[in-house]
Amino acid sequence: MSTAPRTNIDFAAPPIAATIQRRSLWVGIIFGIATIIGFIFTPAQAIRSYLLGYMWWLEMTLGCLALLMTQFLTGGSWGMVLRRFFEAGSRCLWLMAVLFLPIIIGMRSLYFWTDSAAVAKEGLQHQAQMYLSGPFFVMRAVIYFVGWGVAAYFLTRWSGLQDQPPDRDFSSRFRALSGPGVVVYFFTMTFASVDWVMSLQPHWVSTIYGMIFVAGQGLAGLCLATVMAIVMAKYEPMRRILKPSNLNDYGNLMLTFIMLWGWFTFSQWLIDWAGNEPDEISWYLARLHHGWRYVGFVLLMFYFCVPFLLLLSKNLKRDPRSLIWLAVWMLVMRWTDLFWQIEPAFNRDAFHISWLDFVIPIAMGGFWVWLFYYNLRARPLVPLHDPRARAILGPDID
Amino acid sequence: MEFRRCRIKGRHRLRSAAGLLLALGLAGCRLDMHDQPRFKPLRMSDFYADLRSSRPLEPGTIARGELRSDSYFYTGMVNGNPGDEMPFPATKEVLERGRERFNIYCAPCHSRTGDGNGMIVQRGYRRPPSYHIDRLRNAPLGHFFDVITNGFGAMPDYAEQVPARDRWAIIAYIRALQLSQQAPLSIVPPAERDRMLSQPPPVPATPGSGATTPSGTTGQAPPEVKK
Amino acid sequence: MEQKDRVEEISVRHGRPPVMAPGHTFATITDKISSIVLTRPVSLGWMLGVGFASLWAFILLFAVSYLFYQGVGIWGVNIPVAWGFAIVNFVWWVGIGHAGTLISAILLLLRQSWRNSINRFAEAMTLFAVACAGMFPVLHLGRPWLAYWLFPYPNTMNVWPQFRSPLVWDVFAVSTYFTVSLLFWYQGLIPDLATLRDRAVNRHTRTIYGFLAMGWRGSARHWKRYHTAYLILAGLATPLVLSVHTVVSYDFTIAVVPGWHSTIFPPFFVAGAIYSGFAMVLILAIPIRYFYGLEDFVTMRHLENSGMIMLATGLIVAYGYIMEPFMAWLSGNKYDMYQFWDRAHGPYWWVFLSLITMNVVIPQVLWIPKVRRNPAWLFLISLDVLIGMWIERFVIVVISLHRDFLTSSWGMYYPTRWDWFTLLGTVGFFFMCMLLFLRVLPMISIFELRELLPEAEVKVEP
Amino acid sequence: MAQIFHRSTNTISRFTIFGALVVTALGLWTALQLERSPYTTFAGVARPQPVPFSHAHHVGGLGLDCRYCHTSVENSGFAGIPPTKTCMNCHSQIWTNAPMLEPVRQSFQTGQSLVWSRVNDLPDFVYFDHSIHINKGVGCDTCHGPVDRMPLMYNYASLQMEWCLDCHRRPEKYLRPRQQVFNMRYQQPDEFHPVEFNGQKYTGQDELGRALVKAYHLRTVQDITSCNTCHR
Amino acid sequence: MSLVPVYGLLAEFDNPTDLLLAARRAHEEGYRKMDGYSPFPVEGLAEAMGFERDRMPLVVLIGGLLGCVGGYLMQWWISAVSYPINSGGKPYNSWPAFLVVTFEVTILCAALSALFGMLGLNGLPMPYHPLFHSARFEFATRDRFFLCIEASDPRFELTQTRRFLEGLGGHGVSEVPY
Repeated sequence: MSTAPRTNIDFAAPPIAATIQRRSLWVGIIFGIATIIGFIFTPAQAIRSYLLGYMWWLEMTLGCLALLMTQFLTGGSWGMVLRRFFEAGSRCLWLMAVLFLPIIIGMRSLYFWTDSAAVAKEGLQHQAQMYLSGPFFVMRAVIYFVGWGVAAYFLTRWSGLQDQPPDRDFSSRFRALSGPGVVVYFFTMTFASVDWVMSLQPHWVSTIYGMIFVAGQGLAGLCLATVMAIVMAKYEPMRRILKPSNLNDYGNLMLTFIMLWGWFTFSQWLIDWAGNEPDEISWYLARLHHGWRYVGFVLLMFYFCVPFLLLLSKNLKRDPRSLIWLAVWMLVMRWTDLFWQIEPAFNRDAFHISWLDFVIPIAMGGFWVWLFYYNLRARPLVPLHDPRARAILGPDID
Repeated sequence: MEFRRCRIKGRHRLRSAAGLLLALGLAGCRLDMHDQPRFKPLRMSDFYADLRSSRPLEPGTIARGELRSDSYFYTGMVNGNPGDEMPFPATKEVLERGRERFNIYCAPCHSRTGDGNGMIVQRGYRRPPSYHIDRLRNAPLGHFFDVITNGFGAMPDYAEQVPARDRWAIIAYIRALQLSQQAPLSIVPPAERDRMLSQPPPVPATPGSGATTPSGTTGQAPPEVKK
Repeated sequence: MEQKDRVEEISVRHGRPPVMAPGHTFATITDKISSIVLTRPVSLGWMLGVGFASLWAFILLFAVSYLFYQGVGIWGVNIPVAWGFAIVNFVWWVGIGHAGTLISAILLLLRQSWRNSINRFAEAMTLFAVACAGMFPVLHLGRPWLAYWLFPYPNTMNVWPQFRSPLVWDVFAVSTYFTVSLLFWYQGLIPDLATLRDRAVNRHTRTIYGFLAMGWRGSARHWKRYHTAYLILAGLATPLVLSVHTVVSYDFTIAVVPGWHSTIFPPFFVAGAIYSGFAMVLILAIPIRYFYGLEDFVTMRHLENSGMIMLATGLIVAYGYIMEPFMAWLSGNKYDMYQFWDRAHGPYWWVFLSLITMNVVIPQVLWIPKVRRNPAWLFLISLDVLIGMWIERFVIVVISLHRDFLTSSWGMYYPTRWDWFTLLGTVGFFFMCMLLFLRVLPMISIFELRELLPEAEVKVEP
Repeated sequence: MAQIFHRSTNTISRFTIFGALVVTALGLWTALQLERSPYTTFAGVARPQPVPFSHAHHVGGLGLDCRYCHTSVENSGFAGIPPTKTCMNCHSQIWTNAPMLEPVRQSFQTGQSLVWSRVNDLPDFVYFDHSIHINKGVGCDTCHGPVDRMPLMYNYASLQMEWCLDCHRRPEKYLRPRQQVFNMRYQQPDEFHPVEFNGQKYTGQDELGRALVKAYHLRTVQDITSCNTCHR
Repeated sequence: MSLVPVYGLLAEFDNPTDLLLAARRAHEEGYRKMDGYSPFPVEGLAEAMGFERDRMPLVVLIGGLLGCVGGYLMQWWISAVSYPINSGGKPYNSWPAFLVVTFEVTILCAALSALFGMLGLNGLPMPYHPLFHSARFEFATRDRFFLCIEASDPRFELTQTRRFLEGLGGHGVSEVPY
C-alpha cells in the first residue's frame, strides 16, 4: 500500500468558496422573505412554485448522490475529480428532507386526491385511492429519505474517514454500498416521482416516468458539479486537477444524459400519441396546446437539439468557459422541464407563470448553495488519500 | 361462355415454389390471390361436368322479382290475340329509351329508319319487311312484342338481350318511326315547320363508320373521325 | 492516455486482473493472432463443431424450404396468437446483436480499453445474430418472396410503405443496423487484413487478404482519417444501437394491447438486449479463449466486466418487470391488470415463473465477486440469461396475445416442430458462421491490441 | 515482399466499384421497366381464342353497338359475354359454311360453351364494377382502347394498380358525358371540337371534367382512392 | 545514380517515438512529400508531417444532412403527397412517426459516407503500391515503423536524403523502386 502523496500543495477549498457561501446565504434570506410574502398572499400558487423549486433542487442533490455511487462502481478519473463536489451535494440531503415538510403541510392544495369529494367526482380508480392516501404518502416519503440518507451518510462519512492518514482503501466498502444503493435509489426515486409529480394528474400513468426523472437528475447533478468545479478551477488546487480531458468527459456525459432524456421523453410522447387513448393523450393535450406548446418547443430545441449539436464540438467541451455556460443552461432547462411537467396540471387551458416560480427556487437555492459550500469547505477538494486518487494528481505529485 | 386463365397457373404448391425461385425475376407471375378458388361470372369450373360455374336455372324456379304475374306485359297477348296497348304510358323518356335500344338491337337489320335495309341485310341476311308498309303500320303493338320475344320468320328472338320493358319502349319508338315517315306537315308546330323547311334534311348516320351513333338528346351527327 | 494508463496500473495493483497479460510485444500479439488463421491446422474439434452447427443450419434450410412450399400454416401461429416464435426469435436475436455494437462503439467512446480484445468477435456476433434475426420477420410474411415490397420503390401498385407503422420502422432500423455494423466491422478489419496479407505464405491466401485489405499500408495520413472515421462510426452506432431495440419495442408499444402498450419498453428492451448480448459474448468468449489459448488477451477482467454489465442490465430489466404491473395497478385499467394477473395465474404461469427465476433471481449471484471471476459459473449464468431472455419475449408476445379483449377470442399457442426446427436451426446457423469466422478472420483486433501495449505510447511532448 | 498485384489492379479495382454501382442501378431500372412491360402485363398482346373473333369487323365494320353483345354492362358489375345464341342471331344465315365458325356452330348444336381466353383479367382481390364506371361517364375505350380497331382482342391498358389510380386520383381527366360512353371515336373536347353537356359547350377537358364530377356526384378522391374501394 | 526510377527512400524504426521524432526532423528539414507507416495509429504523427485538415467530419456531416432531409422528405412525399391514406386518423404528415425512419436514414447515410469517405480520401483501394516492392515493408503491419521520403519531393536528392535519413538513427535505409 502506498503512502500518502507527498506534496506541499494545499488541497483545501480556496477562500473564494467562503465568499460564495456567504453571499448565497444572503440570497437565500432575501428571497426567502419574498417567499414568505408569497405564501401569505397567494398560498395556492406559492405551494405549486414551492413544489417546482423543491423538485429542482432535489434533482441536484440526488443527482450528486447517484453520480457519487456510480463513480464508485465504474471508477475512472472523471468521477474522482468531481467526487468531493458530489459528496458536498449529497450531504445537502438533510436540508431537502427538512424542506419537504411544507409539501406535507400544503399537500391539500397540491394534490386533489387528498380531497375525497374531488376523488369521487373525478372517478379516480380504487387502486389509486389506496396508493394515494395522505398517511401512506408521508410514510413513503420517510422511507425514501431514509434510503437516500443511509447511502449519503455512509458514503460521505467513509470518504471523510479516508482523509485521515494512514491511507485506507475503502474501495470494496464503497462498492458494496454503492451497488445496492444505486438500485435502491432507482426504485425510490421512481416512486417518489410518481408520488410527488405524476400524482398531480393521477389518471395518467407512464411506466417510463421514473426513468425520465432519473435521467434528469443525472444531468442536473452532473451540471451542478461541473459548474462548481469550473468555478473552483480558477484557483488552486482545482486548477491543476481539472484538465481539458476531464471537461471533455463531462461534456460527453452531458450529451449522454441529454440523449437519454430525448430518448425517454420522445418515446413516451410517441407511444401515447400513437395509442391515442383518452387517459394518456389528455396529459399531452394539456401540455401541447396554448402557451404550453411553446414551452414544449423550447424544450425540444434548447434542451435537446441545440445542446446536442453544441456538444458534438470537441473544442467547446474542452473550453471551461463554454462548458460552464452550457451546464448552467442545462440546469435552467431542467427547471423548464419540471415547470412543463408540473404547472399544466393546474392550468390546463392556458399558459400561466408566476413570479414565485422564480423566487422560490432561487430562495431554496440560496440555502442549498450555502450548505453545499459549507460541505465542500469541510474537506480537501480531492480525496487525497484514496489510492485511486493518484491517477488524477498528475506525475508532478507523488 | 367460360373463361380460362392463360397466365401462369398450376398446382398452388408448384406455384409457390416457382414464386420462391423466380421471386424477383418474374415479378409478373400470378399468385394465389390473383386467382382465387371461387366462382366469378362465367368462370370455368372443373367441378361440374359441363365446366360451367354459372349454372342454368332449375326448371320451375323463379328468381326473386321475376314472377311474371302481369301476362300482358310479358307476352303482349290478350286471350291469345295480340293486344294494342302500351302496358305503361309512352312518355318522352320511354321513347328515347326505345330509340336507344332500337338502334342497338334492331337497327343492324331493320336500319335506323326501319326500312329493313340494315348493315347485316346488306351483308346477306334475309331482308325483313319495312315498317312502313300498311300491314305493319296497322299491326297491333302486341304483334311486335311477340316477334321480338319469340322471333318471326328469319328473325331470331331477342328475349335474352332485350328485357320486356325495353321491348315495349322499342315498340313505342317503332310507332314513332312509322309516324315520322308518314306525317303530314300540318301536324308539325308552325315554328318548327319553318325551320325544317329552311334547312336541308339531316344526313342519316352511315353505318360502318365505326361509331355507333350516340343516342342522346343532342341529336348531333357523330363526330368526324380524325386519323 | 496518461491518466488512463495510471488508472489501469492502479486497478491491477489493487487486485483486478489486467486487460492483457504482461510480456507481450507488437510481434507476439501479431504472430499469435494471425497464426490462428494462417498456420494453425484445422483441428478435429473445429471440424466437429462446424459439422454439428451446419447440420442444424441445414435443418433450418429444410424448415425454411418447407415453409416456402407450404406457408406459415406449418407454424403454430394462429389467431389470437399470430406472433408466435417468429417474433420471439426475432426480438431475441436482434437483442443478442446489441452487445457487439455496445462493446465496439459505446465502450470505444467511453475509452474502455478492455473492449479492444473482444470487440472483433463481438461485432461478428452482432452481424450473424442480426442476420438470424432478419430472417424471422421475412419468413413470417405470408409471401416471403415479396419482402422487397417493404422498401419504398416506385412499384406498379403506386403503393408505398406505411411510415406510421412501427413494422416499417423496423425494416429501416434493422437493415440500417446490419449495414452500419458491417461497415464498422469491415473498417476495423482493414488493417488486420493487411497484417494477414503480409504474413500469409500461400499465394492464394495472400491474394484474397490483399484484395480485402484494399492496399492498406498503414500510412500516417490514412491512419488519421481512419481514426476519425472510426470514432464517427462509433458515435453513429451508439444512438443507432439504442434506436434499433427501441424500434423493436415500438412494434409492441404502438399497439394498444395490454402488456404491450407501455412507455418503459424502449429502455427496458435495450437493457434486455444488452443483457442477453453479453450473455452471448460470454458464451462465445469463454470457450474461445480456452480452445485457442487466448487467456492472455481475453482475461478475467473481460469476463468480470461482462458479468457486471449483465448484472446492471439485468436489474434494469427487473425494474421493468416491477414497474409494469405497478403502473397497471395504479392506473386501474382492468385490461392491463388482468394481463398481469394472467401472466402469473393464467395457463402460462409456469413460463412466467421460470422467467422470474432465470432472469431475475439466478443472475443475482453475480453480486458475488467469486462468481463473477469464475468462467464456469459465468458460462452457466450466461446460458441461463440467454434462455431467460428468450422466455421474456415469449411472455411478452404470447401471453399478451392469447387472451384478447373478447373472451370469444381467447386461445392458446402451441409451437409445432417446425417452430422448434427454425429456432434451433438459426442457432446452428449462427454458430456455423461464428466458427467459419474464427477460422478465416482474425478474431481479435490485432491493431487495437497493439495500442494497448505501453510501447505504443509516444513518449515525447506533442 | 513482392507485389501481389499488378500495377493495373488499382485502376481495375476503382473501376469495379463504380461499375458495380452502375450495374446495380441498371439492374434495378431494368426490373422496374420489365414489371411495366407487356412481358408482365400482356398489354397489346392478343390471346389465342377458339374463334378468331374480330371486334374490328363487328364494331368498326358493321357498326354493332357494344351492348348488342355485352348486354349487362350498364347495370351489372360484369359486362357479359354473349352466349353462342347471340352469334347465331346473324351467323345462322351469314357465313354459314365458314370453317372458322365451326366451333360456334358446334357449340350451338351441342350446348357446350365456347371456352374463351380472358383478356382483361383483373386479379380476384380487386372488386371492379362496370356499371358504376359506365354511369359515371367513363368511356369504354378509356380502359379498353380502340376496340373497334382490334382484329383480335388484347388488353389495351396494363391493368396495374398505378393505372387504376391514375384515373381515381384525377377522374376529371377522363370523364365524358354519359351519352358518349359507347362512342368508340369520342374525342376529348378542344377548341375546335367542343363537347356539349347539359346545354353548355365545353372546349377543354378540365372544365368539362369538373362539371361532370359535380353533375354525376363522384365521391371524393379520398374516397375512391381508399383501399377498400377496390379491395373489399 | 541509379538507373531504376526511385519512388523514395524508406527508413526503418523500431518504436513509434523514434518515428515521430524522425518525421518531425524531416519536416523541419523542409521535406513535405513523405509519409510514416506504422502498425497502429500513432498519435500526432500525421500532424508532425504537416497533415492538412482532416475533412472526414465534413464529409460525414454532408452525408448525414442529406440522409436526414432526404429521409424526411421521402416520407412526407409518400404519405402526404403521392398517396395520402388515412391511417388511424393520424395526420398525413405525421412527423412524430416519421422521425424514426428519418433518424435511421440519417445514420445510414452518415455511416456510408464515413467509410466510403475514408476510403476515398485515402485513395483506397490501391492494391498496388511501389512501397510493396520493399522487402522490409511487410513489417509495417507487424512491429516496425517506417518513414518514406518520396522522390517527388522537390528537396529530394538520393545521396543527400539517404544521408539525412541515416542520421536519424533508424535501422537502415533502403531504396524503393518505382
